[in-house]
Amino acid sequence: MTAQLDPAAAAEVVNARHENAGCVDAGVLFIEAAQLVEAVEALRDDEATDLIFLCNLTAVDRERHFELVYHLQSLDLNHILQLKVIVTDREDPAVPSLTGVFHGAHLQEREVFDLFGIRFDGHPDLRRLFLWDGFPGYPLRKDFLQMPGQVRAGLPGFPHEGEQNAWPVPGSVPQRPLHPNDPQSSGIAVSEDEPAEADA
Amino acid sequence: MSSFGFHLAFWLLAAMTVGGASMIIVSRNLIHAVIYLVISMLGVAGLYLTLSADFIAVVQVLIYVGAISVLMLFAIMLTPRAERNNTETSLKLPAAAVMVLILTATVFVALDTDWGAVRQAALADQARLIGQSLIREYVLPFEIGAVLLTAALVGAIALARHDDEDAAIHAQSLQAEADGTAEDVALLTDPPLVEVEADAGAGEDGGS
Amino acid sequence: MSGFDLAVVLGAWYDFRDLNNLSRLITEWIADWGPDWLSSIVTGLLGSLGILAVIGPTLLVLIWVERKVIARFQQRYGPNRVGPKGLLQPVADAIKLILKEQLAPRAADKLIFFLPPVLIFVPGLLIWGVLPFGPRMSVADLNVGVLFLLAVSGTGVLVLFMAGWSSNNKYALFGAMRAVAMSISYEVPMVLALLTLVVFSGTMSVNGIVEWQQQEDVIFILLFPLSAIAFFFAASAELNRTPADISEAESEIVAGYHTEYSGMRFGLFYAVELGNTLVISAFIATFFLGGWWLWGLDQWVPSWIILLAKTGAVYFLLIWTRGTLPRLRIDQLMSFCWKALVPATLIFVAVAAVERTLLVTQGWDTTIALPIMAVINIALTLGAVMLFARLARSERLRRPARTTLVRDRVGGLAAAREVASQAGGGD
Amino acid sequence: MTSADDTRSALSGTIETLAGDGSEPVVVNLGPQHPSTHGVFRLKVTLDGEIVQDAEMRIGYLHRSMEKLAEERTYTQNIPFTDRIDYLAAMSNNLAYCLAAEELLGVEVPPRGQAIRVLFAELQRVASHAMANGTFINDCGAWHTPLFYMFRDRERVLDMFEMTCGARLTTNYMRIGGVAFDLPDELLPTLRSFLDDMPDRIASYEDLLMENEILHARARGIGVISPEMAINSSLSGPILRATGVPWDLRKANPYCGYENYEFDIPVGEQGDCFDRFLVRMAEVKQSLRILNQLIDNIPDGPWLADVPLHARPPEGEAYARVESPRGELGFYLVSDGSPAPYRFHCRPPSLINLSALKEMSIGGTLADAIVTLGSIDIVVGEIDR
Repeated sequence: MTAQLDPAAAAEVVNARHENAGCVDAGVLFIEAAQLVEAVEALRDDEATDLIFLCNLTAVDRERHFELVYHLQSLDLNHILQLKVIVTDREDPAVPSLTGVFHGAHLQEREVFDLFGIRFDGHPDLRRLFLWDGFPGYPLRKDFLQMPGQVRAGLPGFPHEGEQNAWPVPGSVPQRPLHPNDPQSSGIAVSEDEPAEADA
Repeated sequence: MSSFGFHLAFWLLAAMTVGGASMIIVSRNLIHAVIYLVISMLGVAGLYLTLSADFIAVVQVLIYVGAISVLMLFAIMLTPRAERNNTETSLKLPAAAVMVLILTATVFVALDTDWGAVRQAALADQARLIGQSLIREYVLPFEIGAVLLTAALVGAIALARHDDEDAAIHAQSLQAEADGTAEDVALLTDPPLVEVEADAGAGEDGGS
Repeated sequence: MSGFDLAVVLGAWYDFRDLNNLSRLITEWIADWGPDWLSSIVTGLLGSLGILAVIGPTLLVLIWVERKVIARFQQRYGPNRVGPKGLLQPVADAIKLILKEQLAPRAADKLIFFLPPVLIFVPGLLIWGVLPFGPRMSVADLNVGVLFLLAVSGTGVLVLFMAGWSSNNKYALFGAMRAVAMSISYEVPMVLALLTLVVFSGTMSVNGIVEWQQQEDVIFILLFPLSAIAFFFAASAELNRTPADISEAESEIVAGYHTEYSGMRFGLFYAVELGNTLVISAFIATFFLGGWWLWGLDQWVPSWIILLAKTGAVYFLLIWTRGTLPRLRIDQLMSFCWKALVPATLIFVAVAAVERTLLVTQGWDTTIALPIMAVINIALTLGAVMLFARLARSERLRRPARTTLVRDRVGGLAAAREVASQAGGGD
Repeated sequence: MTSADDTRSALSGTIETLAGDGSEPVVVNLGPQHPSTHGVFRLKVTLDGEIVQDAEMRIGYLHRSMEKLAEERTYTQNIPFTDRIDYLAAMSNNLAYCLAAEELLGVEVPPRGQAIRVLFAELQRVASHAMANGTFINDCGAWHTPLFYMFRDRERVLDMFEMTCGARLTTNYMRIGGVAFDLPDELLPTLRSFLDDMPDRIASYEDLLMENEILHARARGIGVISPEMAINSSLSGPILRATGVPWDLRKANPYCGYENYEFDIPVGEQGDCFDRFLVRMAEVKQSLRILNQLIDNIPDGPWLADVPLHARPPEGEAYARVESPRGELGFYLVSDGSPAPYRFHCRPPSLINLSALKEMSIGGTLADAIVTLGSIDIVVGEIDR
């Protein structure tokens, strides 16, 4: 049976590498965002923790802040550790990328970036994973429907409806024509105005 | 052979040959030029047929249409796109001069030949006769030709075996070393595509 | 069979044993009043029409046969809705294909794009011309028939290249390049395999080769099995059948050179592919299985029926390989061609030359010498195949195909090392 | 990890020199409409001749924003979504999700429910591996024959699904606290005849495929990945086991009473495509072993615990995972005390197994890249969700 690694023990390992990098609160290990890479590297390389397998990487929008959740697993010692990173900046949330420690973080970080808009500093190829460049907003945020330019099928409308560009839009809308001979087609472009009109 | 059918075939084939050849000159697209070249060569093969030279006609199709033109297409495809068009070059005048010389020589030879020999009955079983004369009377030129083609084949392999492949294989072995599976990847050094194509053409010529 | 007087029907137009009779009678009739050239043209036309009339319906049946046989391999029913036993399915398919829209990519090279579906028919039909359906039954019994076959089949690749290049599609271009590379490579073992027959029988006429087999009472597959194998594999490579169908490898490059062809244009490619398969089966049957001759049975059964039966057997073999084997990679196919087939067939050309010289110069009795040579050649073939199998199975392939079963150990790298060492010790 | 880093930098250096000498690399889009991408998956490969220089995947064509939709629905209403995540292993997905919800709610599943869950999870593994192996051989170029052979077995499994829950593909069978329906009377006889037939069938597949020289030539030494790299890339399931790492969540973290069944973890030796195929074949046999132990020992009793339809789990979070046919399938649920999950996250093995696709394909030929992709056994529904 996979054991839960004692967060306190893990915190000791982390703090041995860097003072006050991790703390335990209500049975959960929290890591300072700035020391994340070092901390995870320590947890991976320490023989007692041996957390060499990144099971899961995701985020939770707690409305006031973002919580990044990492599940790390040791295969030989068969224990798992959940650790969290708190990001408070909602306008431009950013955490260091784990791609240097775990190659498997590559796609999962792109997914979180795509759906939450959390930037992973140091990620070699941070682009949207599922949605196209220029998709307005980040769907898994709790305030997604208040972001501009959303499709609001079946919903009556929202307080900020009609306001333009109140929210940062990642990337630009691709204006590449589909075919060189066809200047009319403009690729898969999303107009910011159309959905509101379509609803009206 | 009655004269009408013979003349009809001759003029049609001649038109095909000369028309194809002229279109090669006119065409700007090199791929189109090769296609016209094929048409021209098919016309030549047809002319051989009207002269009852089955063997030469078939060999013309086999080598020129089936192999040489394909090799030309390959050469064109492997050339960078920018240098692929049939544009103006500074070699235009020398080329024209050479062509005029060759044409003059051909016409001269044509006028000088005794065409009466052609009116004799066609040789039966030409293939056997050609084979026998190649192996008996002309065995030395035949062998020299074979050696020349073999040398060309070896040279083509040497040219085609570019550093690119070595680099790719090197990358493979690096990956393999990193993964600890070095011996597995050694097999990827099988001959890559380009080399084999060079082989194929030369082999085709050598075989015939 | 002998219930009626054979002499009455012999040579008459309704003598179905020799389909040539009809055309010969018509030609003679024209020669009575018309000019020479007219009768030649009429002969050619009649031959082409006859061949078209035979292979057109045959193709429709063949599509049904192939689909049905493959379905049986795959434990399915195959087409069984349209017509009795699904026999009309190919007709329905053809109607569907004709009705479909003919699309052309906007950036395609228009002329060269439209030509290949038509041009591809030319070599496909020309090859039939030298195929002997019976002792006197070929449209043109050229004395360089073997060369003609190779020359004409070699030009088909040019059409494939035109199709692939003009589509302006990367899949199509890849397919065309692969088709060309394959074709010019596999032509070499094909030529060499046929060269053994030509050297041994001393004729380049296709009918001559059949007559030689008839005269010596032996079929070439017994005398030169390796040439037969090499020719079969080279032919299936030229025909783009699995395991060598890389130029239209569905899982890699979608449909290869005919990716961009839709509707009946695709249908023409498909029909020619099937027709080529049929004609190559017929030539394999002719060269290696005795063609229209079968130890005297051709006295009783029309020769062309014997040929069709043999063709069907070879065709079934082609379907069988297609239904069973995965596809090889292009570099593997190339190295198989140049490293295995070409040397082996080359050696057999030499063997054939030596044996032929012995036969001619020593004046041996062929009824005794040929069986001995057959045994020697079969032994040589087996040796060559086994040598190849030994050499080709590299270290990588010789490792056992097995997994280690782990019962009580779960873990990561340490456990993996432990398992590997135990498995290694257990060998 | 340093070795892999070195490899990558060495590889990128090579690519630069390759591109610098005037040759034109060709970029080919495999997909989103392509016979071998098993759905709408797009792989952009840069080719030098036939050699792959770079492989980049573009996904999202099947993105249905399930994680967002699930936040609006109750825990029970979310079960049908999990069917559609991995539509080739719907039972496993149901199971993983229900385990996570049960962990949140603190529900005990009755023994009969547990046994039925194991039964269907293993049947699902047989069906999914049949599909994976069949399409893998197809990607190697076989003309559908092995695929149809294996589809026969899959059909029989799906028939059993149908007689139990009425659906063949998207089963929606598991519930929080057990399973939706009891086993029908005719299921166990059907299952028994299936189990009787399967050893012969597997033997025939092994005769057809295991010693097939062409298959060896195509899949041996292709798409090789080392155990270190596999673990570092978070690969799981048959791909990880093919590298020799005996990691199976059914053993490592038994759920639903897997500790009571006797089975082995098949591991490969080299971590190439052929080993993945072998591991899947062997896993089918192990699943049949489990089913043979199970079939006579299904306990009586209730199959569903008493869980309210609009259950309100206490605030908290749960991460539950199962060994799905494709690897570690996890569900991370966060509850805020309302009847709908506050956060619903699926750890998709198909997506994460693609992490090393680029590393596995570079340097091989285009055909090898296809075989590698086929051996990873992706389900686009699960990648995109």
